[in-house]
Amino acid sequence: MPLGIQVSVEPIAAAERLSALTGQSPHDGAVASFVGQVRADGDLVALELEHYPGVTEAALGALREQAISRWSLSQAIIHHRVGRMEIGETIVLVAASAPHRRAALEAVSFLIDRLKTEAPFWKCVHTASGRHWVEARDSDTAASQYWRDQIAQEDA
Amino acid sequence: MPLGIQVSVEPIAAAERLSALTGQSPHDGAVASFVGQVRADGDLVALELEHYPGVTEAALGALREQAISRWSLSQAIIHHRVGRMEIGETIVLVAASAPHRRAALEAVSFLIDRLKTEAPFWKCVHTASGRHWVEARDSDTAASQYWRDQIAQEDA
Amino acid sequence: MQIHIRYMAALRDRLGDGETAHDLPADITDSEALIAHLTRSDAEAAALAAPEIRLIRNDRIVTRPSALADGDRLAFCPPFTGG
Amino acid sequence: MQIHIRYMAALRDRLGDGETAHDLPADITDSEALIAHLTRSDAEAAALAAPEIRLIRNDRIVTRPSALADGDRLAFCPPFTGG
Repeated sequence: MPLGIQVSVEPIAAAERLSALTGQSPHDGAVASFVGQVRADGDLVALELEHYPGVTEAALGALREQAISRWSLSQAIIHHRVGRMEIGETIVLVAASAPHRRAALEAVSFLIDRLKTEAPFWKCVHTASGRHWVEARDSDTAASQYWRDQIAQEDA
Repeated sequence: MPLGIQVSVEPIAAAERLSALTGQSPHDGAVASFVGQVRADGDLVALELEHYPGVTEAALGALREQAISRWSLSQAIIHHRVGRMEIGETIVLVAASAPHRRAALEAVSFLIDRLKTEAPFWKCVHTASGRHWVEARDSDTAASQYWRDQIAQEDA
Repeated sequence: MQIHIRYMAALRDRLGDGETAHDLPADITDSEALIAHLTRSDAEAAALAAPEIRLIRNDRIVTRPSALADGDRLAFCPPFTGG
Repeated sequence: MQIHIRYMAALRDRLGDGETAHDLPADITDSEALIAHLTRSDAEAAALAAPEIRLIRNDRIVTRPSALADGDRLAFCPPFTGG
Protein backbone atom coordinates (compact mmCIF):
# COMPACT_ATOMS: atom_id res chain seq x y z
CA MET A 1 0.00 0.00 0.00
CA PRO A 2 1.19 3.56 -0.59
CA LEU A 3 2.68 5.31 2.46
CA GLY A 4 0.04 6.62 4.89
CA ILE A 5 -2.77 4.73 3.17
CA GLN A 6 -4.70 1.85 4.63
CA VAL A 7 -7.76 -0.01 3.32
CA SER A 8 -8.95 -2.75 5.64
CA VAL A 9 -11.81 -5.09 6.40
CA GLU A 10 -10.85 -4.81 10.08
CA PRO A 11 -12.23 -1.95 12.20
CA ILE A 12 -10.30 1.33 12.17
CA ALA A 13 -8.54 2.17 15.45
CA ALA A 14 -9.04 5.91 15.00
CA ALA A 15 -7.88 7.01 18.46
CA GLU A 16 -4.71 4.97 18.18
CA ARG A 17 -3.93 6.30 14.69
CA LEU A 18 -4.48 9.88 15.85
CA SER A 19 -2.29 9.40 18.92
CA ALA A 20 0.49 8.35 16.59
CA LEU A 21 0.22 11.71 14.76
CA THR A 22 0.19 14.05 17.77
CA GLY A 23 3.37 15.21 19.44
CA GLN A 24 5.43 13.52 16.74
CA SER A 25 7.04 16.34 14.83
CA PRO A 26 8.44 19.30 16.81
CA HIS A 27 7.50 21.69 13.99
CA ASP A 28 3.82 20.67 13.91
CA GLY A 29 1.50 23.02 15.74
CA ALA A 30 -1.67 21.47 14.34
CA VAL A 31 -3.29 18.08 13.83
CA ALA A 32 -6.74 17.97 12.22
CA SER A 33 -8.86 14.89 11.68
CA PHE A 34 -12.12 13.65 10.28
CA VAL A 35 -13.96 10.44 11.09
CA GLY A 36 -16.85 9.29 8.89
CA GLN A 37 -19.11 6.74 10.52
CA VAL A 38 -22.21 4.73 9.63
CA ARG A 39 -25.26 6.87 10.29
CA ALA A 40 -28.72 5.55 11.15
CA ASP A 41 -30.70 6.59 8.09
CA GLY A 42 -34.20 5.38 7.29
CA ASP A 43 -34.32 1.60 7.46
CA LEU A 44 -30.55 1.08 7.23
CA VAL A 45 -29.38 -1.97 9.16
CA ALA A 46 -25.79 -2.09 7.90
CA LEU A 47 -23.57 -0.54 5.26
CA GLU A 48 -21.39 -2.55 2.91
CA LEU A 49 -18.42 -0.97 1.20
CA GLU A 50 -17.17 -2.44 -2.05
CA HIS A 51 -13.93 -1.22 -3.60
CA TYR A 52 -11.51 -1.95 -6.41
CA PRO A 53 -8.41 -3.34 -4.68
CA GLY A 54 -5.17 -1.77 -5.83
CA VAL A 55 -6.82 1.09 -7.68
CA THR A 56 -8.37 2.38 -4.46
CA GLU A 57 -5.05 2.52 -2.64
CA ALA A 58 -3.37 4.22 -5.60
CA ALA A 59 -6.16 6.83 -5.82
CA LEU A 60 -5.96 7.55 -2.08
CA GLY A 61 -2.17 7.71 -2.29
CA ALA A 62 -2.37 10.25 -5.12
CA LEU A 63 -4.80 12.45 -3.16
CA ARG A 64 -2.53 12.25 -0.11
CA GLU A 65 0.48 13.34 -2.19
CA GLN A 66 -1.49 16.27 -3.62
CA ALA A 67 -2.49 17.39 -0.12
CA ILE A 68 1.03 17.05 1.28
CA SER A 69 2.45 19.11 -1.53
CA ARG A 70 -0.24 21.80 -1.60
CA TRP A 71 -0.40 22.39 2.16
CA SER A 72 3.19 21.41 3.07
CA LEU A 73 1.90 18.80 5.49
CA SER A 74 4.28 16.98 7.80
CA GLN A 75 2.08 13.91 8.02
CA ALA A 76 -1.14 12.70 6.41
CA ILE A 77 -3.04 9.46 6.73
CA ILE A 78 -6.15 7.96 5.16
CA HIS A 79 -7.62 4.76 6.54
CA HIS A 80 -10.77 3.50 4.80
CA ARG A 81 -12.69 0.44 5.82
CA VAL A 82 -14.38 -1.97 3.38
CA GLY A 83 -16.89 -4.78 3.85
CA ARG A 84 -19.87 -4.76 6.19
CA MET A 85 -20.28 -2.17 8.97
CA GLU A 86 -22.95 -1.55 11.58
CA ILE A 87 -24.37 1.81 12.68
CA GLY A 88 -21.76 3.90 14.53
CA GLU A 89 -18.75 2.05 13.12
CA THR A 90 -15.99 4.11 11.52
CA ILE A 91 -15.95 4.07 7.70
CA VAL A 92 -13.02 6.38 7.17
CA LEU A 93 -10.37 8.30 9.08
CA VAL A 94 -8.48 11.21 7.54
CA ALA A 95 -5.85 13.16 9.46
CA ALA A 96 -3.14 15.69 8.69
CA SER A 97 -0.52 17.58 10.64
CA ALA A 98 1.22 20.82 9.72
CA PRO A 99 3.02 23.75 11.33
CA HIS A 100 -0.15 25.89 11.32
CA ARG A 101 -3.85 25.14 11.74
CA ARG A 102 -5.24 26.41 8.44
CA ALA A 103 -3.12 23.96 6.43
CA ALA A 104 -4.14 20.97 8.56
CA LEU A 105 -7.84 21.88 8.55
CA GLU A 106 -8.03 22.59 4.82
CA ALA A 107 -6.09 19.46 3.92
CA VAL A 108 -8.51 17.29 5.88
CA SER A 109 -11.50 18.92 4.13
CA PHE A 110 -9.81 18.42 0.77
CA LEU A 111 -9.00 14.76 1.43
CA ILE A 112 -12.48 13.75 2.59
CA ASP A 113 -14.22 15.76 -0.16
CA ARG A 114 -12.01 14.38 -2.92
CA LEU A 115 -11.87 10.77 -1.80
CA LYS A 116 -15.67 10.55 -1.89
CA THR A 117 -15.68 11.01 -5.66
CA GLU A 118 -12.15 10.03 -6.74
CA ALA A 119 -11.50 6.65 -5.12
CA PRO A 120 -13.37 3.56 -6.35
CA PHE A 121 -15.57 2.79 -3.34
CA TRP A 122 -19.25 1.95 -3.54
CA LYS A 123 -21.71 1.97 -0.65
CA CYS A 124 -24.50 -0.58 -0.46
CA VAL A 125 -27.25 -0.14 2.15
CA HIS A 126 -28.64 -3.28 3.77
CA THR A 127 -32.15 -3.07 5.18
CA ALA A 128 -34.45 -5.65 6.74
CA SER A 129 -36.08 -6.16 3.33
CA GLY A 130 -33.10 -6.14 0.96
CA ARG A 131 -30.26 -3.95 -0.21
CA HIS A 132 -29.69 -0.99 -2.54
CA TRP A 133 -26.70 0.94 -3.84
CA VAL A 134 -26.15 4.49 -2.62
CA GLU A 135 -26.49 7.08 -5.39
CA ALA A 136 -23.82 9.74 -5.80
CA ARG A 137 -24.92 13.05 -4.25
CA ASP A 138 -24.75 16.29 -6.20
CA SER A 139 -23.40 18.05 -3.11
CA ASP A 140 -20.48 15.59 -2.96
CA THR A 141 -19.71 16.11 -6.63
CA ALA A 142 -19.81 19.89 -6.11
CA ALA A 143 -17.51 19.75 -3.07
CA SER A 144 -15.00 17.63 -4.95
CA GLN A 145 -15.19 19.89 -7.99
CA TYR A 146 -14.52 22.92 -5.77
CA TRP A 147 -11.09 21.56 -4.83
CA ARG A 148 -10.39 20.50 -8.41
CA ASP A 149 -11.01 24.07 -9.53
CA GLN A 150 -8.93 25.50 -6.68
CA ILE A 151 -5.96 23.37 -7.67
CA ALA A 152 -6.40 24.07 -11.38
CA GLN A 153 -6.35 27.82 -10.60
CA GLU A 154 -3.16 27.54 -8.59
CA ASP A 155 -1.42 25.44 -11.19
CA ALA A 156 -2.42 27.90 -13.93
CA MET B 1 -17.53 24.23 34.20
CA PRO B 2 -20.01 24.62 31.35
CA LEU B 3 -21.00 21.37 29.62
CA GLY B 4 -18.40 20.11 27.16
CA ILE B 5 -15.76 22.57 28.37
CA GLN B 6 -12.58 21.70 30.21
CA VAL B 7 -9.64 23.87 31.23
CA SER B 8 -6.92 21.95 33.02
CA VAL B 9 -3.33 22.09 34.19
CA GLU B 10 -3.16 18.33 33.57
CA PRO B 11 -2.27 17.02 30.08
CA ILE B 12 -5.14 16.58 27.60
CA ALA B 13 -5.97 12.96 26.78
CA ALA B 14 -6.98 13.79 23.21
CA ALA B 15 -7.32 10.23 21.93
CA GLU B 16 -9.50 9.25 24.86
CA ARG B 17 -11.74 12.30 24.49
CA LEU B 18 -12.14 11.65 20.76
CA SER B 19 -12.96 7.99 21.31
CA ALA B 20 -15.78 9.11 23.57
CA LEU B 21 -17.26 11.14 20.68
CA THR B 22 -17.14 8.50 17.94
CA GLY B 23 -19.85 5.90 17.54
CA GLN B 24 -21.91 7.59 20.25
CA SER B 25 -24.92 8.99 18.45
CA PRO B 26 -26.58 6.85 15.76
CA HIS B 27 -27.46 9.96 13.75
CA ASP B 28 -23.88 11.25 13.57
CA GLY B 29 -22.07 10.52 10.33
CA ALA B 30 -19.15 12.82 11.05
CA VAL B 31 -16.70 13.65 13.82
CA ALA B 32 -14.10 16.36 13.14
CA SER B 33 -11.33 17.41 15.47
CA PHE B 34 -8.44 19.78 15.87
CA VAL B 35 -5.43 19.47 18.16
CA GLY B 36 -3.15 22.45 18.74
CA GLN B 37 0.25 21.56 20.14
CA VAL B 38 3.42 23.35 21.23
CA ARG B 39 5.58 23.94 18.18
CA ALA B 40 9.38 24.27 18.19
CA ASP B 41 9.82 27.89 17.15
CA GLY B 42 13.11 29.78 17.36
CA ASP B 43 14.59 29.42 20.84
CA LEU B 44 11.36 28.28 22.51
CA VAL B 45 11.97 25.88 25.38
CA ALA B 46 8.45 25.79 26.81
CA LEU B 47 5.14 27.58 26.52
CA GLU B 48 3.19 28.87 29.52
CA LEU B 49 -0.52 29.53 29.25
CA GLU B 50 -2.12 32.04 31.59
CA HIS B 51 -5.88 32.44 31.73
CA TYR B 52 -8.65 34.17 33.66
CA PRO B 53 -10.38 31.38 35.60
CA GLY B 54 -14.13 31.40 35.33
CA VAL B 55 -14.26 33.90 32.50
CA THR B 56 -12.35 31.51 30.23
CA GLU B 57 -14.77 28.66 30.80
CA ALA B 58 -17.76 30.94 30.25
CA ALA B 59 -16.27 32.29 27.00
CA LEU B 60 -15.55 28.78 25.70
CA GLY B 61 -19.02 27.65 26.75
CA ALA B 62 -20.60 30.52 24.84
CA LEU B 63 -18.62 29.69 21.67
CA ARG B 64 -19.63 26.04 22.02
CA GLU B 65 -23.32 26.99 22.30
CA GLN B 66 -23.03 29.21 19.21
CA ALA B 67 -21.46 26.36 17.23
CA ILE B 68 -24.03 23.79 18.38
CA SER B 69 -26.88 26.07 17.40
CA ARG B 70 -25.44 27.26 14.07
CA TRP B 71 -24.35 23.82 12.79
CA SER B 72 -26.92 21.65 14.64
CA LEU B 73 -24.11 19.68 16.24
CA SER B 74 -24.86 16.57 18.25
CA GLN B 75 -21.77 16.93 20.39
CA ALA B 76 -18.99 19.49 20.83
CA ILE B 77 -16.07 19.64 23.23
CA ILE B 78 -13.28 22.11 23.94
CA HIS B 79 -10.44 21.14 26.25
CA HIS B 80 -7.75 23.78 26.77
CA ARG B 81 -4.67 23.29 28.85
CA VAL B 82 -3.07 26.01 31.02
CA GLY B 83 0.28 26.27 32.80
CA ARG B 84 3.61 25.14 31.44
CA MET B 85 3.92 22.86 28.40
CA GLU B 86 6.88 21.38 26.52
CA ILE B 87 7.30 21.07 22.75
CA GLY B 88 4.84 18.56 21.28
CA GLU B 89 2.38 18.71 24.16
CA THR B 90 -1.28 19.36 23.38
CA ILE B 91 -2.48 22.91 24.13
CA VAL B 92 -6.04 22.53 22.96
CA LEU B 93 -8.47 19.93 21.63
CA VAL B 94 -11.63 20.91 19.77
CA ALA B 95 -14.04 18.31 18.41
CA ALA B 96 -17.57 18.25 17.02
CA SER B 97 -19.95 15.63 15.70
CA ALA B 98 -22.91 16.09 13.38
CA PRO B 99 -25.04 14.15 10.91
CA HIS B 100 -22.98 15.42 7.94
CA ARG B 101 -19.33 16.27 7.42
CA ARG B 102 -19.53 19.94 6.41
CA ALA B 103 -21.19 20.89 9.71
CA ALA B 104 -18.58 19.07 11.80
CA LEU B 105 -15.62 20.44 9.81
CA GLU B 106 -16.86 24.04 9.76
CA ALA B 107 -17.76 23.98 13.45
CA VAL B 108 -14.25 22.87 14.37
CA SER B 109 -12.73 25.65 12.26
CA PHE B 110 -15.08 28.17 13.85
CA LEU B 111 -14.30 27.03 17.40
CA ILE B 112 -10.52 27.10 17.06
CA ASP B 113 -10.52 30.41 15.16
CA ARG B 114 -12.84 32.12 17.60
CA LEU B 115 -11.35 30.80 20.82
CA LYS B 116 -7.95 32.20 19.88
CA THR B 117 -9.25 35.77 20.12
CA GLU B 118 -12.36 35.47 22.32
CA ALA B 119 -11.26 33.51 25.38
CA PRO B 120 -8.91 35.12 27.91
CA PHE B 121 -5.76 33.03 27.43
CA TRP B 122 -2.27 34.45 27.11
CA LYS B 123 0.79 32.62 25.82
CA CYS B 124 4.21 33.25 27.31
CA VAL B 125 7.29 31.81 25.59
CA HIS B 126 10.10 30.57 27.80
CA THR B 127 13.58 30.50 26.26
CA ALA B 128 16.98 29.68 27.71
CA SER B 129 17.58 33.40 28.30
CA GLY B 130 14.19 34.56 29.61
CA ARG B 131 10.57 34.82 28.64
CA HIS B 132 8.30 36.97 26.48
CA TRP B 133 4.58 37.27 25.83
CA VAL B 134 3.24 36.17 22.45
CA GLU B 135 1.78 39.04 20.43
CA ALA B 136 -1.64 38.65 18.83
CA ARG B 137 -1.35 37.81 15.13
CA ASP B 138 -3.25 39.77 12.50
CA SER B 139 -4.10 36.52 10.72
CA ASP B 140 -5.78 35.20 13.88
CA THR B 141 -7.76 38.39 14.29
CA ALA B 142 -8.85 38.20 10.65
CA ALA B 143 -9.90 34.53 10.94
CA SER B 144 -11.95 35.28 14.02
CA GLN B 145 -13.52 38.33 12.40
CA TYR B 146 -14.48 36.22 9.37
CA TRP B 147 -16.76 34.05 11.52
CA ARG B 148 -18.11 37.08 13.38
CA ASP B 149 -19.15 38.58 10.05
CA GLN B 150 -20.63 35.29 8.84
CA ILE B 151 -22.81 35.01 11.92
CA ALA B 152 -23.80 38.69 11.80
CA GLN B 153 -24.90 38.19 8.17
CA GLU B 154 -27.02 35.17 9.06
CA ASP B 155 -28.63 36.87 12.01
CA ALA B 156 -29.41 39.96 9.92
CA MET C 1 -8.86 -7.65 -30.45
CA GLN C 2 -9.93 -9.17 -27.16
CA ILE C 3 -11.07 -7.09 -24.16
CA HIS C 4 -11.86 -8.39 -20.68
CA ILE C 5 -14.82 -6.61 -19.11
CA ARG C 6 -16.11 -6.31 -15.53
CA TYR C 7 -19.01 -4.38 -14.08
CA MET C 8 -18.75 -2.88 -10.61
CA ALA C 9 -21.35 -2.37 -7.86
CA ALA C 10 -24.81 -1.42 -9.16
CA LEU C 11 -23.74 -2.12 -12.76
CA ARG C 12 -22.88 -5.68 -11.79
CA ASP C 13 -26.43 -6.22 -10.53
CA ARG C 14 -27.77 -5.13 -13.94
CA LEU C 15 -25.14 -6.46 -16.35
CA GLY C 16 -23.58 -9.51 -14.73
CA ASP C 17 -20.86 -10.69 -12.42
CA GLY C 18 -17.29 -11.76 -13.15
CA GLU C 19 -14.85 -10.87 -15.91
CA THR C 20 -15.97 -11.78 -19.43
CA ALA C 21 -13.82 -11.82 -22.56
CA HIS C 22 -15.18 -10.04 -25.67
CA ASP C 23 -13.78 -10.47 -29.18
CA LEU C 24 -14.28 -7.12 -30.87
CA PRO C 25 -14.55 -6.14 -34.54
CA ALA C 26 -11.57 -4.14 -35.80
CA ASP C 27 -13.56 -0.88 -36.05
CA ILE C 28 -13.96 -0.68 -32.29
CA THR C 29 -10.99 1.28 -31.01
CA ASP C 30 -12.27 3.22 -28.01
CA SER C 31 -14.55 2.94 -25.00
CA GLU C 32 -17.52 4.72 -26.57
CA ALA C 33 -17.56 2.46 -29.63
CA LEU C 34 -17.32 -0.50 -27.25
CA ILE C 35 -20.37 0.69 -25.31
CA ALA C 36 -22.39 1.00 -28.56
CA HIS C 37 -21.26 -2.51 -29.51
CA LEU C 38 -22.29 -3.98 -26.13
CA THR C 39 -25.68 -2.28 -26.36
CA ARG C 40 -26.36 -4.09 -29.65
CA SER C 41 -26.42 -7.46 -27.84
CA ASP C 42 -27.83 -6.17 -24.53
CA ALA C 43 -30.14 -3.15 -24.41
CA GLU C 44 -29.31 -2.73 -20.71
CA ALA C 45 -25.73 -1.90 -21.68
CA ALA C 46 -26.95 1.48 -22.92
CA ALA C 47 -26.68 2.52 -19.26
CA LEU C 48 -22.88 2.49 -19.73
CA ALA C 49 -23.13 5.49 -22.04
CA ALA C 50 -24.22 7.78 -19.19
CA PRO C 51 -21.45 10.38 -18.71
CA GLU C 52 -21.16 9.67 -14.96
CA ILE C 53 -20.07 6.06 -15.63
CA ARG C 54 -16.32 5.84 -15.06
CA LEU C 55 -13.73 3.52 -16.47
CA ILE C 56 -10.83 1.62 -14.92
CA ARG C 57 -8.49 0.34 -17.62
CA ASN C 58 -5.74 -2.09 -16.65
CA ASP C 59 -6.03 -1.01 -13.01
CA ARG C 60 -5.88 2.72 -13.72
CA ILE C 61 -8.74 5.19 -13.64
CA VAL C 62 -8.94 6.70 -17.14
CA THR C 63 -11.05 9.44 -18.69
CA ARG C 64 -13.58 8.70 -21.43
CA PRO C 65 -13.33 8.30 -24.30
CA SER C 66 -10.38 6.00 -23.68
CA ALA C 67 -8.47 4.21 -26.44
CA LEU C 68 -8.50 0.41 -26.23
CA ALA C 69 -5.76 -2.12 -26.93
CA ASP C 70 -5.76 -5.89 -27.31
CA GLY C 71 -5.77 -7.65 -23.96
CA ASP C 72 -7.12 -4.66 -22.01
CA ARG C 73 -8.97 -5.31 -18.78
CA LEU C 74 -11.81 -2.82 -18.45
CA ALA C 75 -14.05 -2.19 -15.44
CA PHE C 76 -17.18 -0.07 -15.83
CA CYS C 77 -17.89 1.85 -12.63
CA PRO C 78 -20.94 3.69 -11.29
CA PRO C 79 -20.03 7.01 -9.65
CA PHE C 80 -17.83 6.45 -6.59
CA THR C 81 -19.58 6.79 -3.23
CA GLY C 82 -16.89 6.26 -0.61
CA GLY C 83 -16.06 8.17 2.52
CA MET D 1 -16.39 55.33 44.11
CA GLN D 2 -13.90 52.53 44.63
CA ILE D 3 -12.70 50.28 41.79
CA HIS D 4 -10.48 47.20 42.10
CA ILE D 5 -8.00 46.89 39.26
CA ARG D 6 -5.85 44.00 37.96
CA TYR D 7 -3.52 43.79 35.01
CA MET D 8 -3.21 40.56 33.05
CA ALA D 9 -0.24 38.92 31.30
CA ALA D 10 2.10 41.44 29.58
CA LEU D 11 0.28 44.37 31.22
CA ARG D 12 1.06 42.93 34.65
CA ASP D 13 4.77 42.96 33.83
CA ARG D 14 4.54 46.69 33.01
CA LEU D 15 1.93 47.94 35.49
CA GLY D 16 2.12 45.69 38.52
CA ASP D 17 0.83 42.48 40.03
CA GLY D 18 -2.18 41.84 42.23
CA GLU D 19 -5.51 43.63 42.66
CA THR D 20 -5.28 47.27 43.82
CA ALA D 21 -8.14 49.44 45.08
CA HIS D 22 -8.50 52.93 43.54
CA ASP D 23 -10.69 55.70 45.02
CA LEU D 24 -11.91 57.65 42.03
CA PRO D 25 -13.15 61.25 41.68
CA ALA D 26 -16.88 61.51 40.97
CA ASP D 27 -16.36 62.65 37.35
CA ILE D 28 -14.91 59.28 36.34
CA THR D 29 -17.81 57.16 35.21
CA ASP D 30 -16.44 54.95 32.47
CA SER D 31 -13.41 52.90 31.47
CA GLU D 32 -11.87 55.53 29.19
CA ALA D 33 -11.98 58.26 31.84
CA LEU D 34 -10.43 55.76 34.25
CA ILE D 35 -7.54 55.09 31.84
CA ALA D 36 -6.88 58.84 31.51
CA HIS D 37 -6.93 59.12 35.32
CA LEU D 38 -4.49 56.22 35.78
CA THR D 39 -2.15 57.74 33.18
CA ARG D 40 -1.91 60.93 35.25
CA SER D 41 -0.13 59.06 38.06
CA ASP D 42 1.68 56.51 35.85
CA ALA D 43 2.70 57.42 32.29
CA GLU D 44 2.97 53.72 31.49
CA ALA D 45 -0.78 53.40 31.98
CA ALA D 46 -1.27 55.20 28.66
CA ALA D 47 -0.75 51.75 27.13
CA LEU D 48 -4.24 50.85 28.40
CA ALA D 49 -5.79 53.31 25.94
CA ALA D 50 -4.75 51.17 22.95
CA PRO D 51 -7.94 49.92 21.30
CA GLU D 52 -6.79 46.28 21.38
CA ILE D 53 -6.70 46.28 25.20
CA ARG D 54 -9.76 44.42 26.47
CA LEU D 55 -11.69 44.69 29.69
CA ILE D 56 -13.12 42.11 32.06
CA ARG D 57 -15.57 43.73 34.47
CA ASN D 58 -16.87 41.69 37.38
CA ASP D 59 -15.87 38.45 35.64
CA ARG D 60 -17.51 39.31 32.32
CA ILE D 61 -15.83 40.40 29.13
CA VAL D 62 -17.24 43.83 28.28
CA THR D 63 -16.80 46.19 25.34
CA ARG D 64 -15.16 49.59 25.76
CA PRO D 65 -16.12 52.16 26.73
CA SER D 66 -17.73 50.41 29.68
CA ALA D 67 -19.66 52.19 32.43
CA LEU D 68 -18.23 51.75 35.93
CA ALA D 69 -19.99 51.31 39.27
CA ASP D 70 -18.80 51.42 42.85
CA GLY D 71 -17.13 48.18 43.89
CA ASP D 72 -16.38 47.02 40.31
CA ARG D 73 -13.52 44.60 39.78
CA LEU D 74 -11.78 45.45 36.53
CA ALA D 75 -9.09 43.46 34.70
CA PHE D 76 -7.19 45.07 31.85
CA CYS D 77 -6.25 42.45 29.25
CA PRO D 78 -3.78 42.39 26.37
CA PRO D 79 -5.24 40.74 23.24
CA PHE D 80 -6.04 37.09 23.91
CA THR D 81 -3.58 34.58 22.44
CA GLY D 82 -4.96 31.15 23.28
CA GLY D 83 -5.39 28.05 21.17
